[in-house]
Amino acid sequence: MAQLFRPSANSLAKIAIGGALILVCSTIGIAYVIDRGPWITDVGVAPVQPIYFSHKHHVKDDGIDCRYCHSSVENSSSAGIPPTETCMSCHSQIWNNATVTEPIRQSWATGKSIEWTKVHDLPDYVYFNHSIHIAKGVGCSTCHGQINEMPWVYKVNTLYMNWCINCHRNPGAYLRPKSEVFNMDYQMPANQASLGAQLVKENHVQSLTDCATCHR
Amino acid sequence: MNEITVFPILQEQQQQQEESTRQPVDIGALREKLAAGRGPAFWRTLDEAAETPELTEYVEQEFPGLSGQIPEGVDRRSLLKVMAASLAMAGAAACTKQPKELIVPYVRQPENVIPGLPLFYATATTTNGYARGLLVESHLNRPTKVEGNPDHPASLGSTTIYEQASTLSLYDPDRSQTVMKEGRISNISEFTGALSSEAQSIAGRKGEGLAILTGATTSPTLMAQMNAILAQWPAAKWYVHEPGVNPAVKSAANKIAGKNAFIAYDFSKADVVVSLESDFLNSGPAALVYARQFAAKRGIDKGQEPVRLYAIESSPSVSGSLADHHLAVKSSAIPAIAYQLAAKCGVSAPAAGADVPWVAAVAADLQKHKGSSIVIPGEFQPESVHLAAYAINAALGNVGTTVKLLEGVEPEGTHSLEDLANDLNGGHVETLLILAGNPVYAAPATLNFEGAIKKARMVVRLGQYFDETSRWSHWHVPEAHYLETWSDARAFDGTATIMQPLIEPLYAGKSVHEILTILLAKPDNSSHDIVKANWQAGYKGGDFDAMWKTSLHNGTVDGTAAAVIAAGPAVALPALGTSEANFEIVFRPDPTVGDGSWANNGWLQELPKPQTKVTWENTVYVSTRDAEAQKLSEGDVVKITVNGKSVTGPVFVVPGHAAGSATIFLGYGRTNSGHVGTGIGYNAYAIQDGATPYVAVGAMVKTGDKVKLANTQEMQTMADRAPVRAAEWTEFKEHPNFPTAEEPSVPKELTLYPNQWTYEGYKWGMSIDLNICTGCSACAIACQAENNIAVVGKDQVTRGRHMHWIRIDRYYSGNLDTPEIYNQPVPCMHCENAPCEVVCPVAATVHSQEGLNQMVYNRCVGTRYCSNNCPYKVRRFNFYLYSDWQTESMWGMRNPDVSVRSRGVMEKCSYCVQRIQEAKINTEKQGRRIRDGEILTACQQVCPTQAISFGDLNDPNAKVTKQQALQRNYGLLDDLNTRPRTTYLGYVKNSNEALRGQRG
Amino acid sequence: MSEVKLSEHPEIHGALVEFDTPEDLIEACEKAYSAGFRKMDAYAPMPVDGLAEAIGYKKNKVALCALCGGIFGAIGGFSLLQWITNVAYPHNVGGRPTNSWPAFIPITFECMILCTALVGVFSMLAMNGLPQPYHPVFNVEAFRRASIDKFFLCIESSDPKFEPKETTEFLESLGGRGVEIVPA
Amino acid sequence: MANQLELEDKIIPDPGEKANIAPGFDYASVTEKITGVVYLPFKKSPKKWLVGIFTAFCFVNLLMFCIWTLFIRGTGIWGINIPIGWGFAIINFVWWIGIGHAGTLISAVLFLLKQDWRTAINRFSEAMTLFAVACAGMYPILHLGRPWLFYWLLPYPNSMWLWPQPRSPLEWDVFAVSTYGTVSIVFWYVGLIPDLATMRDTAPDLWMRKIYGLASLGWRGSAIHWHRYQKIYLILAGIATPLVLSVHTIVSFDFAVSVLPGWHTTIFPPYFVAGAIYSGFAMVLTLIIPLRAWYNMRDVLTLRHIDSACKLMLGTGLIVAYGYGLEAFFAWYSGDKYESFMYWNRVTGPYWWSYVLLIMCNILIPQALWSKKVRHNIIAVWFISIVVNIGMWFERFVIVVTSLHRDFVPSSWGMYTPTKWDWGTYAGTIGFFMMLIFLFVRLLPAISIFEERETLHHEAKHAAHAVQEHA
Repeated sequence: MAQLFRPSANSLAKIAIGGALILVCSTIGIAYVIDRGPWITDVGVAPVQPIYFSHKHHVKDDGIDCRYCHSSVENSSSAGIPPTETCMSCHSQIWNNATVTEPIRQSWATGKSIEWTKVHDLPDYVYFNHSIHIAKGVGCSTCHGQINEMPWVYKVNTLYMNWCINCHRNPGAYLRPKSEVFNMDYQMPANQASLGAQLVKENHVQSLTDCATCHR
Repeated sequence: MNEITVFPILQEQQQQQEESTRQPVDIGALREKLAAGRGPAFWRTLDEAAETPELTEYVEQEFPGLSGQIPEGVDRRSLLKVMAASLAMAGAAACTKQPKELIVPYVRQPENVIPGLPLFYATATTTNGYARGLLVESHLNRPTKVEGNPDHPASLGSTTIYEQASTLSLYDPDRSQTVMKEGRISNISEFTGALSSEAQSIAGRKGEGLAILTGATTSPTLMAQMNAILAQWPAAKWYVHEPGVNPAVKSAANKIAGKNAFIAYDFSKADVVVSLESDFLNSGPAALVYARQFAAKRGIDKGQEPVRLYAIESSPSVSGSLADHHLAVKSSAIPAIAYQLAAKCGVSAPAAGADVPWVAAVAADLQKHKGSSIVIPGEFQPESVHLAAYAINAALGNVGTTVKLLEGVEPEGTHSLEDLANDLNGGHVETLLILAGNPVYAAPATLNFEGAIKKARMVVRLGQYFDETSRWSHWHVPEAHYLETWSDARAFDGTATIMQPLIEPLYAGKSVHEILTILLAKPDNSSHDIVKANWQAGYKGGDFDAMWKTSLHNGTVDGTAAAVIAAGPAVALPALGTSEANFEIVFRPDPTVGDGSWANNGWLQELPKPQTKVTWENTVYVSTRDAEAQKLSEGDVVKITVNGKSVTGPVFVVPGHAAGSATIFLGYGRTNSGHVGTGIGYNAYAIQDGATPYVAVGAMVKTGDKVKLANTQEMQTMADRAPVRAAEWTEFKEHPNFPTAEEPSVPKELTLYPNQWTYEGYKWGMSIDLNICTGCSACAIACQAENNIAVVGKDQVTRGRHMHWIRIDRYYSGNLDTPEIYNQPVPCMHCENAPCEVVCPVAATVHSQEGLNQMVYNRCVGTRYCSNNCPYKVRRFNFYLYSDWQTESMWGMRNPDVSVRSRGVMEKCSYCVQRIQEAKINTEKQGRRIRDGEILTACQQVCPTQAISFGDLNDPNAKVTKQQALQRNYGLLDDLNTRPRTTYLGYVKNSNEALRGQRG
Repeated sequence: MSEVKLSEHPEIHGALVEFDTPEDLIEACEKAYSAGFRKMDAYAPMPVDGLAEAIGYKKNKVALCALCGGIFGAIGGFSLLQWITNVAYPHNVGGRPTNSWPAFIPITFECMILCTALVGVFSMLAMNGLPQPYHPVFNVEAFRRASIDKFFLCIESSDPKFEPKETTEFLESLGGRGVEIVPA
Repeated sequence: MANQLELEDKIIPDPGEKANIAPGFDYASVTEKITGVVYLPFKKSPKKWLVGIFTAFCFVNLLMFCIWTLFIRGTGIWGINIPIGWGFAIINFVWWIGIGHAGTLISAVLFLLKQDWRTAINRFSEAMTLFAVACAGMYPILHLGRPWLFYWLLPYPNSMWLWPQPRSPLEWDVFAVSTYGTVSIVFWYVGLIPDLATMRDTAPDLWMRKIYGLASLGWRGSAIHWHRYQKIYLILAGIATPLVLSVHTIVSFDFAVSVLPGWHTTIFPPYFVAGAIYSGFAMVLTLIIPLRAWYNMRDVLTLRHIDSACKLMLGTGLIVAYGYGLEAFFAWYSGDKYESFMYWNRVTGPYWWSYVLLIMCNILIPQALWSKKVRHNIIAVWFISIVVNIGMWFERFVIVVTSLHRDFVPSSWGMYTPTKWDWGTYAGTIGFFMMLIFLFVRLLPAISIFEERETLHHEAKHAAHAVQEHA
């Protein structure tokens, strides 16, 4: 009988099978990479803020303590975003007619809040509490990175659940002495292992991986 | 001629009213009021509040399908639904990008307001004029939860269902939002002008024709203002109307004392209590105190004999459900019984009817307990019963020990609603100020108040809703909610509380003080000024500001308690008329929506009524005998007729209800009550007779129609099972372990699996004492308020989809006429071997290290397998999007510490895990363990009798540990080896041998 | 030793003969085999017992592959579950131990079945060199009925003993019909 | 090639209960007979087929509408509530899965048992299995509160570090049903390959030949291929048999693993499997009886097949009856108050009618099959097969609803009333199923051709032997 297919069909058939497999795998792979990449996680992406406010300048150059602005970080779930008042406490004196600080004066005059864009944003069903982490010796920079080096603040961690769990399973690996919590340039010592173990004991740090720790 | 002008307006009024209710509230304004609410901790709720497109999208990505569905019948959101579904599909694509969210900090951050830390303020609310002290939780100046004030003599830390539900009323979008002049939107200054000029003419008439109608009140400031007005205009008249209050109570007390007085009881000293149809544990200004004292006396675990309660009532009340002996008689027969009892206790009483043998035994028991017994008359019984009860107490020497006469704190010389109706009809009223209540709806039909009100030239109405009365008023002024304004009130024992606002009025509401001050020609005084000035004027001591501050802080004003007074000359008991009716109709305020003022409160509407578990409508309670006679079954519609007027309503056959009597309930059949309360149930006021308002001769006829009741519990008996385990006091003394005597609990080692889980840290557990649970349902509604539990509506309840995390099961046993009544609150049992967890395919419900049965909404995919496999059926499922994500004003109400659930997820009691976590964080920061009593679950905190205790089972001194160690402790269905963490204490009743068996 | 002569008749795939019944075919195959032919194939529209053996086919590895698949599936499935419950995220589920092995049996079993089937079938196809839409034998018009009602024997040119002429004669001697040279 | 189907008016007689196939068939004509159905020009399709597939298509649209509404509004549109958290969705899931068991059983178990009569119906019932499983597979996803998150039931690495919970029978279902689906497809396709080759070589026009050619993977009937083919076919049959048992066992675990009286019982696995086969054969009969009439195939789908299927139904039906009996016995013998109440409630409670229907349809009526007369009365058999299908649906209804609606705590007892959406979805899946069946008989050989050839071959052999012994 006459052939229905050319000899090449044989190789084509086999290539098609292989190709299909490769296609499926690569699609999954690419999707995964995108999902974990900055486009989705915003890691390393600094959003534009209403005011060109440089943490680098205020923290590193001027040496202002975190708690001067984020005043409730030690006793509340929320670190607190400074009210315009706080800005004005300095900027009524210095740079009090610079264009950069104009929005502050605007807000102060009109009583209208400055609307910042949220950088570190957890889903609504996640209940995070700053104060307890501070109390147990988790440094600011452990999660937020070296803010003091950031002109525009950006996320250095995904804040995904697996990232949280990673520390909650083994807090010792990330703890620092309470005195160092607000030290932005803190580097983990070589003996972190032993230090961590000791801090865990001293500060009664537990490994909390219950759902209800964060989800209520 | 007024009718003529009013009538055409009405059409517009209705339209206007509908529009104004349809218009969404001005969230801008709300935001202004809530300026504080812009703090960071608020991101969660407020940005929901700011429902930006980004948010909706964001919400979709985090809770796909969130805005997916709301209960059937609401069409205006269909677009949203479609959107939701498509977004939901989008949500399926695992990787989704978080949208931009804003942080809106303060401009000037108020003192002591710290984002993320709630503040508690002491204030009070009034029920029928009497104060109940509260502590109100405020998140960034939004009141979110009401608790009782432990230091307040009328609260002791507990509340009733109404205080709990009041937060929902505060944020109710149906509240009237603008001043209305003859149905058209007006403004407050225009009104002030109008009333001021009216004041001129009133002054000209020396107050002639000025009528002021208020509710029952104990507010010193209000009384001062009224007195000032009456002083400057002697001809003006003050009328008081409170549909839920029987004036006989007051008049009897006054007669006995010979002056303004209040009769208070002390149950902490009572061994025998006879209730003449009194619901003393659940209603009345001192109910919470009585409940606490009664429960303490009923405690049996220290070996003392518990108090014995005889309940004589026509239909089983909340208090009656704890009675050791229960006599079901017609309400109209109770005066006679009271007199018989009086006679048997040595009071000279006119002969009254045939002897009821039962009474003799009760009298004997009372005689045995002279000085340590109480005969308490019913709130809705005539004066004769109150006089008789006091006489009996006096004869038994209870006065001074268990019964006290206190100085009255209510105003004297006020007039009644009947007087007002007469004056109106007589044309004596030109200007009518209705400062409380809703008389057009809530007046006995015989007064025809709707007709009367039209006779006044100017009717000013202050009210939270544009309701039936507002429609007939020339001026309607939105009233400020008690959480929005300054005022003051006194408790039953005289203790005064200065009520402070938690939030600026959401809808520019005015307080009664601010209206009256216009008549006093000081229109600009704010409530704060008025109240403070009044206290300052009356203050004798030194530093007023210090006193003011401490009073606000404590929620009570020192040295305001009323003095105990001596009785006046003994009052002879009046002869009884031919009281007992052949067939009587008993009128009572509804167990949940009261006299109708709560009709628009979804929580109260959906709260199962204590006796029947029916929601969303009022039924007609009939006895089993009358039901048999007329072949009535649940849901059969009957026609109730009282002298010519009639209403129709569905019956509910109540075991233990008196034969020849039907109980109907006020508070329903509202025609202008907003989206929730309008047009459900029948209006009992429509057949109420002003002469005999609480019990009337009437008739009941079956119509043949049948309706399906939204009933959350269909099975009435325990079906040969023993969810509730009860014993006689005598048995209990021999077998303290009676609950587990028959079915000993399963040995712990009886398992295939080695138990690898030891709960070393905290080990949470709960114990519920069935012996003192009255079934008042405060726990259910407190839970709803604390945990953002959604209201699902009548249709969904009818389909068996109500959402309460803690339900109060009610079982009958014994005979039909006088059955035993048991209440059993059922929250999640947090079983250690939880059947629900094993069957969840996505680990959305798992155990915590502390033994909590955690339900993780955001992981749940909604297989409902857990609920099927839960032997206690305590799990609740969001079949639709029940949580209201659309109504702006509701966003402010939610508890920011609890996720608002989306469609398609399971939810259930969490032991108030948010409170546990908060306590743990605080104590961890202080480096110590949580102390017993430091965590109170919402249900535990509100419980008037303290029947619920919660705590750490690893703490040997914790109350819960001790209770679970008691021998009458048992676990529900623990023969399934689920090892529940919530256990019960068996029910022990202390019946009188002489009557044993007669109570059934 | 086959590869030695492969290139001898590149234009020819082999010689094909047609039979009416499977019995004739088997007989012919045995003859051809005893005549020393090795590189040949028999075609039938349905499985015929003994046919493959007749042309000298012995070891069938499909079963072995399937077995390996099954073992892999079972072990893989069970260890996945153990890893999930003990390592990845240990939960207290209803008081059951993290290693609730009895509960893991159903899934383990299903994984075993699934892998057995897939590995088995794919190995079968692979060994058969399928898919192979083009094959020289299709060049022969009569071969169309190989999938309907006729039975064929084809001695391939790669066989060392293959000589177009002799082989054709030999095939004719087998009593078959319509002997044809199959062009490659 | 005179196409048998052109003489459709002339009814071809049934060769009776002894014959697997009418006499006079040879390899070629049986091929022609079976492929003829597929090659029949569209215009010549039987009216009944056209009407049937159109009706089915309408129901598929109904299904789509119901699913759309479900996704927009939520599972609340169904009659489910607390306590009855599972309703039609799970009832239908189990029902379809049950039906889906006959195929694999016939092709696998009967193959292992060398039941030659299976050849005529195995291809068809395998197809039926696939379609039934497709219908069944829909429900577990649809019944989720948040169906778009169904993939959370699959073990895949995610940013939450969360995995499925493998103690849950629902998780077992995920694996069981997907495995069953996959293996059934593979089994079915492997069986199809040689016939696809046949169609490649016999199809009337070129594009058909090319399509079938691709599908047949270039099968050419080489002896060695056949050898490996038979081996894997045997293996597949070998593993499909325990698989088919395991699948319905696991489905029964959905109930048996729970604590509910009426669910928590050890009899479930065997009696579910028996029930599955029971309903499966019923469905096979329900479908092939009309088909063999429409396509005039009484000569290949003979009384023999129907007769044997009836006997199997009778047998499995009795096992099911035994199951019901044991449930009653347990209720009494266990002395457990919840168990005994559950059973009492089943029989006398508000859903007593469903239990009565169940007994009628599954136990009483099918007993008629004892009589040869009934077994040989095609109409009667067809009627009974439908009755059994209904009965088996009610079995699941009784198990799901009557056990849930009154369990342990009397206060939370409730009632279940299906809504129009429940019925719509159910009818929709039936339509979906029928449409697939109609397409199948039109596009693929509904009877395994090469196995029919084998049958002919064997019968020829037997005949030869007989002759020899005679001599």
